[in-house]
Amino acid sequence: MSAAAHLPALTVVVPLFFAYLMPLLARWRKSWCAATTLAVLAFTFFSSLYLANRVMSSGPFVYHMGGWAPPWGIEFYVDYLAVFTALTISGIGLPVIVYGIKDLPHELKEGVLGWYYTLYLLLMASMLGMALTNDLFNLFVFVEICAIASCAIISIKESRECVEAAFKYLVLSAVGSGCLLLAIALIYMVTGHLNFTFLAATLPGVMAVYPKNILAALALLMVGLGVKAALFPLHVWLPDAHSSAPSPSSAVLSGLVIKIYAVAMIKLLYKVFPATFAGMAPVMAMLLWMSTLAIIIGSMFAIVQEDIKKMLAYSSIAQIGYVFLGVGLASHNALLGGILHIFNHAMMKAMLFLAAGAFIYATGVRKLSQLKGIGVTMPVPAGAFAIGAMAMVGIPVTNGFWSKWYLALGALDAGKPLFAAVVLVSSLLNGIYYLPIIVNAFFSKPEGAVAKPGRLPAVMTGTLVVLGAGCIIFGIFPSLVLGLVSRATRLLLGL
Amino acid sequence: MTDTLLRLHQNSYYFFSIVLFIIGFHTMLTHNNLIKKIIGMNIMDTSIFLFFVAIGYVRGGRAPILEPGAGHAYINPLPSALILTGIVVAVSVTAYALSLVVKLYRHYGTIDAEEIMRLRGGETL
Amino acid sequence: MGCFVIAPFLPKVSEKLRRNVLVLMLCFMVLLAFYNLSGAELRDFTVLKSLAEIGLAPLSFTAHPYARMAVFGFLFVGAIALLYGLQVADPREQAVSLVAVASAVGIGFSANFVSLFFFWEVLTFSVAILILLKQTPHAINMGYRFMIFHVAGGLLLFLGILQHYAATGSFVVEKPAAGLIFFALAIGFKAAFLPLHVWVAWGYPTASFPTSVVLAGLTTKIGVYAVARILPPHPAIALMGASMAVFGICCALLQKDMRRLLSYHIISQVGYMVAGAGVAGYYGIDGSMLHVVNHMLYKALLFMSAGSVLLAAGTENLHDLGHHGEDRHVPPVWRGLPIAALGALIGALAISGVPPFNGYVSKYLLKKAMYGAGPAEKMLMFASVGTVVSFCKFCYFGFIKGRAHIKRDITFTMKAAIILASASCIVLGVYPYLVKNILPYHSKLTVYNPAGIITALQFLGMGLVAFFALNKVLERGIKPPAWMSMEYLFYGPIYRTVFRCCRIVSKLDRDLDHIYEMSGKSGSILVSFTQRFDGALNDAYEKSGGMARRLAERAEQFDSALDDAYGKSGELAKKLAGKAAEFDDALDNAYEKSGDVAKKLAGKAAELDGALDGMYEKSGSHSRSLWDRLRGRPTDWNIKNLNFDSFLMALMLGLFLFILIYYTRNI
Amino acid sequence: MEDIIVRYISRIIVPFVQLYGLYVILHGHLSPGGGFSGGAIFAASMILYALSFNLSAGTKKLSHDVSSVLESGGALIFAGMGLLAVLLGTNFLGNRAAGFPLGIPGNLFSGGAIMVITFGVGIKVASTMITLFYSLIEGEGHSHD
Repeated sequence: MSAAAHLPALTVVVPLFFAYLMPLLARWRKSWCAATTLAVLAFTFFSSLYLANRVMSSGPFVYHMGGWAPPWGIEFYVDYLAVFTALTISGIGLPVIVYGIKDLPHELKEGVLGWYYTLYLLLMASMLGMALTNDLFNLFVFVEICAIASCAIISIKESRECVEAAFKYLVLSAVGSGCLLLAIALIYMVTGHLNFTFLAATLPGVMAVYPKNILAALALLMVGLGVKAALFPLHVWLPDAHSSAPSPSSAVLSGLVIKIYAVAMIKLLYKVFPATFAGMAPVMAMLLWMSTLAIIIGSMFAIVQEDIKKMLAYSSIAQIGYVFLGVGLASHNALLGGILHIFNHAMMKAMLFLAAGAFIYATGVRKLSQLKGIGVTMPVPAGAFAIGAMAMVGIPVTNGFWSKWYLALGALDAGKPLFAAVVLVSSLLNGIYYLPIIVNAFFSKPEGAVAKPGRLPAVMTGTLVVLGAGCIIFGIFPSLVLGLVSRATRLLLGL
Repeated sequence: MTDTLLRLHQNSYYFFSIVLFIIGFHTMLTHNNLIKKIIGMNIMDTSIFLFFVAIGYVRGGRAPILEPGAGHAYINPLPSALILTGIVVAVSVTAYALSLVVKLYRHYGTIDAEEIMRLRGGETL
Repeated sequence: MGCFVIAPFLPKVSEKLRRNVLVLMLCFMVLLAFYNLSGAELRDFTVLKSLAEIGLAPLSFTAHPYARMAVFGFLFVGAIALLYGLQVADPREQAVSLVAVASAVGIGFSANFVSLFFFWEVLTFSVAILILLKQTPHAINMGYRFMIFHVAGGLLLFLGILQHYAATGSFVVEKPAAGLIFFALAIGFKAAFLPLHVWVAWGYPTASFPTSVVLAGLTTKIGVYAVARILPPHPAIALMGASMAVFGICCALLQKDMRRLLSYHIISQVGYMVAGAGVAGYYGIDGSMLHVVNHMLYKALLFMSAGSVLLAAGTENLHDLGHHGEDRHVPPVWRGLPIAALGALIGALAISGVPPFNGYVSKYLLKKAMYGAGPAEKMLMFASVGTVVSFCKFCYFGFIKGRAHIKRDITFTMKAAIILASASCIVLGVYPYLVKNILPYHSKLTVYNPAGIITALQFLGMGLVAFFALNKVLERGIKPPAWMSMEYLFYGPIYRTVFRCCRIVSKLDRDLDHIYEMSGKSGSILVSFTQRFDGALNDAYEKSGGMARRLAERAEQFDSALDDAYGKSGELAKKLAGKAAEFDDALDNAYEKSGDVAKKLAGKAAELDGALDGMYEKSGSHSRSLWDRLRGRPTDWNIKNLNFDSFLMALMLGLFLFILIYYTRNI
Repeated sequence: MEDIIVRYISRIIVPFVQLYGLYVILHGHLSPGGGFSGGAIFAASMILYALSFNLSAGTKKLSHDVSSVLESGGALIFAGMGLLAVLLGTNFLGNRAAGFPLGIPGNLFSGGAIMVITFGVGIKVASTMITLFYSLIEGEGHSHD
């Protein structure tokens, strides 16, 4: 067997391995840390690319840890959704850390830089693991690693805000994990399996005997994952956490981490819990309404914010609502739009956070009202911000358009035109809070700190250019990812 | 009545783990002291571990160690093994939370949430 | 075919090269326009075929007969407008103008809704950027509003397209099978249907003057084209058009600003076209599409002359221009700017529908189409008279009566553009057969018959009479109070309400936390209260013994006190007699004082009045501050509401469990 | 803590606790326990030592740096064994298929890679706990300065 056959495991394990190596490296060869991290992430990116290629050509396949078959061993299931998520994670994680190489020394203390790379790699590994795993308990372990790593990546800045936000996040997500574990216990109790495939086969029979157990597990799962994915009424930790963290952390947290829980939710709802059962219990309807609330109220929260990163954080709440809207509508186009939005939003939100970080890096200004004229003095970050904002509003030629298109189309397909209207109303709300920033950035006279920004390192500028170009390219040629997403959707819906 | 009590006795692990869960959650919910919050969190986690381990318990079963000539019923080792992982996770979360509390204490000189809000000035809701 | 590559890098290249490139582009545009005019066969054209793979239509273009007419206007007038601004406009403005014109052409030739929507949005943003490029705070405000407004319109279009697609499964541009209301609203945004027209007055007068010439032609005409092409004919649309015509005229008459006047006039003229498209029929469509072209020509001409006045005299306010009165030292505007004045005159005559000019042709067709259309017909007639009046105002106060020092001469290209536009106004008027190849239904263009000419002249006469009658009123200009404007009545509150809602909701988030906190406190207070009650009961038992003892002691004391009281009562009677004498004196004094008091009372009343006023004010400010408090500040990070958040989680968990178990209880 | 009784008792107890910890770690594949429990026991002994003497004595035995290096090292042993299996041509964490000697069931040296992995986990857990203890204690010290 060639090494390529082990790529599913290696994709997860290599970042994990180097995450532990990183403190040692930081001790002896400080300058190697960044390069190693980059190399590892590049490896994960190319290996997920390879996996995607293999899946597209020959269909989903499984990988058994240690060679043990499922009832005993842990299984990685490489299907379309998994490789799509893995590609998203490594594809966005790579530019973010490239940006971070220059930005992080600016925001963090000298001593913890090595640890940052450790945490980052841990985060990546756990997210990739969540994407690929086919085992309920393994999922839980990755969820926990991810939760701790993401808290740590916030609190590493050691300012009061960060520590408080991280504590809040930690406590809430620990409760969420508790719910998740309880749900796993309830499911294991009645089925005796942890593997998704076996669960899916066993659950319909079990459901007839122990309906209460399964329902309770379902509710716990929704709350547990919902609190981590910042589904609307459970979002309270998010704005503080995402706005106080260092910019690369915010980018990766807002762009990827909350999405991966949504992916986990999609896997559980569509793959594990049988479709008939999901139709019977009003899970989808609940998700639908919660996401609607998230979309509308999240945007409303964002409108009144004065801090740029806080606004972006609230906007994430609205955007995660889109993903869940797609999940809740459960029609082919809507689910496609929701899954596509995972990728699109990861790209645009990462870019927006990085652009905001660039503003803060060069001028130290965080207040929206003081960012007037930034487009004149810092054209590249402001341009990236503008592209991201356009994508958020859903203007054609940007990738955000396509997710909204499919979501709205899916809402109509599902016979619920109300939700198509929700998507569009929220686009308008997005417009209300994003457009004035752009307009003021480009067409006002710069004053104060904005007038004379510090020099932005070329690496940071380059990252923003790459991400911005990505938004446009995927806006013009959505078919680049759409094939994968569409197959993932078909598989999930059993079409 | 006796029937109910009997059932409660048979399922006492589950019942008490739920009670523990509620106690933990309540502790977390109502205390302003951050350390007490963490304690509550731990109680909650522990209750879940108890629940999980209880799933695998077989009445009268023995530890699943391969012994020559054993004809006993074994308890299911899988939940215990899983919960070991769970405990590791819980420990690391606790440790991390404690270190955060230490940092907060270093900033404010107190570990009371209300006190922290007051010290920070501004809005004391 | 119709879509040409635009040069977004124009601002970067050097001055000279830029001009040369622009001139080349203009020639190209004019060539395209005339190629189009000649009625030659245009091939269909498709780009981005990859879109078809993902269930969408590719961007494809086809030459619909309606579109050919409109596109001729866009290209030709766009070229003239760009020529006008060639020497004075900001390079960025020129670049974006090109994008705007190209996107208008793109909308015109779109064969499917996908490309239509795409260019629709491009047009919105390029026009908004054109307004924003002026960079004054006012322009930024207006441009932002314009953007939001049209993004809303675009989203409605999006929804309409989605419904249409969901119903039919095809993207081909046709009369929509579903979601008609969304189409109507979306197109209404662009075509300035009545309550949606406010953006016209935001955008056009605000932009820099070369830009407004470009703008004047584009957005609303696209709306008209879309009305004709997409909306099914309906009497309501005709009526809407007619009321737009009347409303626009009324508003225009009230304006002092030249370009604001022209902007409101756009609404009026678009009303004609919408009315024509609404009644449909051969004449309706032909007239309306021809009117699109004509109107673009003469409106561009008018905007160009207004812009010339602005450039040369530094103001475009009719009132300011008339400010110099009969001062002989200041020459009238028309003498300083003969070409602009001539252009304005020709434009005014054309827009008023006077025979040898192009406006007459299309208005004649429209009149024919509207024949027998009920109230709409009458309203259009009224609007025609109003047009004459308002353009008398425009020309008279702007060029004849208005006097100004010419600070800066208008440039060569501006003159050339004005002359070109005037010439084409006349040529199209005298020889309308030029456009017969691209007229959608090939109506007969034998418009010069005595009846038509007489009617037109009648309107002209009536208008002139009305103008001279109202001369004085119009000169002063009437500024309607702010509360009458649509923005104040309608959009302002909507915007503010949305914003306030957001604030309140975000405040709610914090307050919920607060309430939760309070409930905890009140709970604990309740508990401590019961404890205290318990203690108090204990105390009460203990105390009751002591009380009984004290009561007995008191009784004894009371007895002795009564004795004392009898002794003192004799002294009291003596003092009372003395007091009575004093009282008499005091009464006298009181009478004297009452006069003073009355005076003081009056003073007090006045004070009270003032205080009341103050109170009103204060209550106002109080309610304002209440507002402010209600709005609150955006939530800050805090660790305190952790309790609440976990509570929320528990609540959600309970809710989920309940819902799930409730709905699946009978499985 | 300057109590002489505690010092004496802990001086006596600590070696036994450590031995027990090692035993639990190494018998992870044979009896209940394993890397985590053993590591925790081992760490407890070190924490006890540092508590009953003082922090500087504790760090003299096992310095902060060493423990954090060990922390990474333990995890690296775990992951490295998994990767070794891949290099030897089986799936990740493969054991018998990778050619690790399984030995006789019940003996100490059996179970192939499991023992090494458990050992790695033990090191990791012990050093992590010690590191955490140190950093918490040091944090306390800072705030009092």
